Amino acid sequence: MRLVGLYIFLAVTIGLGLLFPDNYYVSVVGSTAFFHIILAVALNLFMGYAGQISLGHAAFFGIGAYTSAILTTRFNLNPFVAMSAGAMLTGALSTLLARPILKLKGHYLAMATLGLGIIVHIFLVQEEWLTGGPDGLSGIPPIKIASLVVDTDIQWYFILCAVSAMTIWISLNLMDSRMGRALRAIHGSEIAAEVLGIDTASAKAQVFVLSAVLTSIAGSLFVHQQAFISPDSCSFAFSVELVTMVVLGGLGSTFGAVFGAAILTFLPEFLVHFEELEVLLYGAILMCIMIFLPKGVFVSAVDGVMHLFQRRCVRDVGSS
Amino acid sequence: MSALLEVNSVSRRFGGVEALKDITFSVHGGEIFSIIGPNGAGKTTLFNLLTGVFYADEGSILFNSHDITRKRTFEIARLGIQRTFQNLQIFLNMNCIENVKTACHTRISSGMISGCLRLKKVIQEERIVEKWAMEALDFVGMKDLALAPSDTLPYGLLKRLEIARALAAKPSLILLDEPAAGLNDTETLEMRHLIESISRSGITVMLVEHNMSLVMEISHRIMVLNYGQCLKLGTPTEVQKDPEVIAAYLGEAAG
Amino acid sequence: MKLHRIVRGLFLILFLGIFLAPPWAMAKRPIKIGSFLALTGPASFLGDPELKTLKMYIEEVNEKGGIDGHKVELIYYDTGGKAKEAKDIVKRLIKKDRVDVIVGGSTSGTTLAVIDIVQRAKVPLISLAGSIRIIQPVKKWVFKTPHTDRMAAAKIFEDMKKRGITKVALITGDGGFDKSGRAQCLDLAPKYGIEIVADEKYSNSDTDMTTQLTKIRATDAQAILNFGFGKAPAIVTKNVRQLGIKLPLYQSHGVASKKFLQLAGKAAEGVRLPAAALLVAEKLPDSDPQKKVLLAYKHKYEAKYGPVSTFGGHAYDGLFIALDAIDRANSLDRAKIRDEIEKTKNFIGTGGIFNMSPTDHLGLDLSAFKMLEVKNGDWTLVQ
Amino acid sequence: MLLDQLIQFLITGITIGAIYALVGLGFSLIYNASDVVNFAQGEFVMIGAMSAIFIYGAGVPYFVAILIAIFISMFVGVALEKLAIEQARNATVVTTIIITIGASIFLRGAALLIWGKEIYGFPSISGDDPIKVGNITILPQSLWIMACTALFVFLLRYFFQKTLTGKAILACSFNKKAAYLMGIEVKHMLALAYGISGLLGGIAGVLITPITYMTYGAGVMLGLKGFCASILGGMGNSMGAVIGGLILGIVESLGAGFISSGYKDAISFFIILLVLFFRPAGLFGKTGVERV
Repeated sequence: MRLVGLYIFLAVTIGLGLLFPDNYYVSVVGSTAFFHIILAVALNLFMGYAGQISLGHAAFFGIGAYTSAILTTRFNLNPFVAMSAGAMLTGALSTLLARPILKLKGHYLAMATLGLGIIVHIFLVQEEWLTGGPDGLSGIPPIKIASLVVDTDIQWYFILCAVSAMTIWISLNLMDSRMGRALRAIHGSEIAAEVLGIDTASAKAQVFVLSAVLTSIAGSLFVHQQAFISPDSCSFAFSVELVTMVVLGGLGSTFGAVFGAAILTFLPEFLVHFEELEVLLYGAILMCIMIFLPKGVFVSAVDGVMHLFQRRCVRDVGSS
Repeated sequence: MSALLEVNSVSRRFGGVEALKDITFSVHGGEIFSIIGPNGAGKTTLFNLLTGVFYADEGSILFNSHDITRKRTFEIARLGIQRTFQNLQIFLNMNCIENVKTACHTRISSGMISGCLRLKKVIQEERIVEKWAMEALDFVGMKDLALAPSDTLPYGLLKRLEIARALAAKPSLILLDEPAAGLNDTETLEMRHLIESISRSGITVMLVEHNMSLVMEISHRIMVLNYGQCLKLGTPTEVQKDPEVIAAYLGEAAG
Repeated sequence: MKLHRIVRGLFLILFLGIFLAPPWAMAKRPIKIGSFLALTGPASFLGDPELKTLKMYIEEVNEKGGIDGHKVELIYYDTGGKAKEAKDIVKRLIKKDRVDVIVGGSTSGTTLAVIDIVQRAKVPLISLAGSIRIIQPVKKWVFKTPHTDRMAAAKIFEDMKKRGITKVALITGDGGFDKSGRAQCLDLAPKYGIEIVADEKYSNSDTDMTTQLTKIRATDAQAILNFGFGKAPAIVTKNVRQLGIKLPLYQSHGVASKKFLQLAGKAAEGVRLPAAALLVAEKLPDSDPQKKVLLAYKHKYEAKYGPVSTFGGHAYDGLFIALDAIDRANSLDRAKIRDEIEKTKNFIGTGGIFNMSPTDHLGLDLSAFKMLEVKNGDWTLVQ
Repeated sequence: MLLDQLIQFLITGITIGAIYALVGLGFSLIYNASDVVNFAQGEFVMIGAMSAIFIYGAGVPYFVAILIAIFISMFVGVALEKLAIEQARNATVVTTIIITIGASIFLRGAALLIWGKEIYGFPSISGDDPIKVGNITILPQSLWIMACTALFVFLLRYFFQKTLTGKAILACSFNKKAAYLMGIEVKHMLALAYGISGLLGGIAGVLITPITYMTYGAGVMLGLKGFCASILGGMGNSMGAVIGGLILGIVESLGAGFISSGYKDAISFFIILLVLFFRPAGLFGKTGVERV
């Protein structure tokens, strides 16, 4: 019951992959959607569960991506070793920064994470000897699983599908566990969480690191799938896009993040037909969704279904 | 009777205002100890000092012979002090039972990684937490509302939910900040029974409350605060008879 | 209330869904030219004339009956100048739209990002971007039409050498074009006996560069070289005059459009830059083989859209190199088209006379570049 | 020589800083009135500038064009409040952030449709001939920018401290319900705050375009810098935003001048981070105490 959403997710995505392996919207856009799902679910751990905000997650994505890119092209390291190195580097950096940054709240936290993201981005642009500058790095080798070289779109589709499912599984697990509740408690009321014996500073730091490391792993995968990385894949705009996904789907809900990521991946694909109107429509749709469904598309839908039933139930007991 | 909580000459200032001035008292295990006083007398500030939300400028606080004067909030909670809030601090993003389960934080130990991977230990913990949480909800009479989202509950139920949450942490001392405020007569009566049954179950209760009849009827001892100073400390009868208290507080409130 | 909201939300989505249904309709087998251009974002001043040119000439070709009876169809998308978008778009062009040849990539970043894809999918790509890294080392399926940044640097240094300048202050932005140009300058300078005495940078969204130029003023530079595009070089040009710096100012081919003259105004007087002959078409001697082509393009474009830039010209070159190759190949087989593109000889374009070969996928030499100077608010040829 | 350089750097820094200050002031104003961080603030700047360019281009006299343009961006501000923010009154902070981000994308899209992708310039108020003092030069437009910023900071201060309407807006920021009960039309006050904020943006746009040119997408970076300025000074503190903007501009200029021009933005963000680590509510912000 707890994982029923995950099963539906797997059934739908695997079904699509098997039925339309060569369809552009499935194999190419679908793969991008999986990346966004991984990233949005990871960010939702930090934003939706713990109620914090990060406008700098693209930085962790970039660190993972560039570490993998550099280690595999320059030092011929195994992609999985490089990926772990990227994850460790991100882990170390986020651990170091977690305490001072997470002391900040609200807009100040947004500012600090935004600053962090931009500093990393500037570094990637300026240090051409290491990162290739604005044109980025290319020729990154594909990953190999056993003796299978993963380099077609549909192979990636299934791999990313598996990783997304894993991320969703992790997120759902965490929700119903000691630390997951602690995080959501911080979201609800930080002071009450402390009073219940939750070391909120440590819990926030832990989830920040967890979210950052998952983001970094997604970055590493991205670099192998794309065989290319440049700084605009990890820009401030991308950080904002990730936040938008999480909020659009429904803050705090794992499947909200999944829906938000899917919507924002497919929306531009359709808006492309409007040419010059694209930007305008994108902004308008974003605004409309948030105005009319402020809790997010997925959460509002679920709420709507549950609402009548719940209210009746409360009324009955409340008056007894 | 040994003292569970000892407060020695505690003072706290906010800017130029002395919110608490040289307060000394002790609370014995098992009693219901009430603090009364007009608005702004420093009652909630005292609770905040006891739970480490603020620190005392001077003086010391001992709980179960641990010095908690400079301990952080969550460390104090782990030693066994729980509280409720004057402005409810329910986790509105969770349903009732999740609110209560959260309070079992200190009674279990799994970390974030094991939670993510849902190791065997977590599954076992979840089973027992579920049981504890239901017990606590049952205790406040909200068993049937376990799965109700907390943001749909009426005020009175939220007050009880907050108490259930505090109880689920298995405290030895519980601080209730105006539990009857905003409740109607029936609800106040229910609250009174609830407080008494908490006390009966062996938990020491400290109570800040404006409802005088409730305070006078259930308290073992009462401390009267006025402008941050202790005006009187004694049994309800002693307090009621004290002329200074009557002048400063009861005169207008009980009249 | 809640339900009401959701119903409203659903209507919104339905409403959009109806309008968003992609136009599936398709005619019988036309030649499909795919393109991915920076139509929005900071590089949109490149993509904009490129798209206009492509549309205009494809229309003309179709009016004349197409190529061997095939109509030509243009399928294009906006990259916003972003590499990730470009990759997805090129995959879409290849997988979904099944184009025969791709003309595009306004910026080097977007082109470099898609090279792997076109190489693997075996689709000919004619890029409209500057970086030398696109064609060096040679990639089987990748060609380009604009002069390289290395050629621009060489042309500038050649001119400096003629004027006896040996100490140069470099100032560049943080875009791909700027960075790549800067690298070529630093690499080439010693070969021309030129010393780079300052290497200042700015961000392309900056509003003011006087700080960097103040630093440059304090060096013993004899000339300033600004490699960049967009509004930044115009700001640099203005700031140079504002600070009263009398040194010769060189710009790159990144500003080769009328727009630069408008923006920088009086400050642009005396600025030199290497550019394709298009900007000075009228001033070329009649004997110049390019003159006819240039004037034709210029008149056609200006009649419809206003002042030409060399950027649109690159698209013209790319489009006709591709169409000529298809014509010669007499087939829509991508491999044959590629072979014919590589065999392009004596193609007179707006950028110069192209002679491609298996080792040279650009086919232009330094002579294709003219050194221009701004005089009285217009381009003039430096002899 | 070094002193000349330093002064030149400072002039540049103060000019840029004054612009950041104007944008930051807009952030601060809206935050004060409605607790919303308006990420479309940069687009107000862009719209003001673009309108001025086109109205002037259509043959309308210079100052009239500027006035109309400022009025247009003010109108856009009010429209944003009425059509978007007011409709989503119960939205959480993050949701309103996304709404304003959506609004900024929408406005950019609209500008793209109306004005295209070109880069535009606009004539200065009083010519482009720099004023020279020894080795130091300054554009008349820079002086105009500084003067106008100072003027509007002063006017705003007066407005909030001395006029009833100004005080009413402030009252809304402290406690909406109480303000409403006192008979203040909260809705109108919010719209007014957005309007003033749009006006400030429009002024900033008109003032900087002669120096920096304008494109439909230029609002993003300006908005970001304005946000930095208001955070640095302490969100909601108007003077803080102004000082924050000036500090930001000067840090950028000195960073580019003395440390590294490539890393100048990184340097200013680093400074902001450093400030926040020691003062979690900005330089002049109050750390709120939560009542429980």
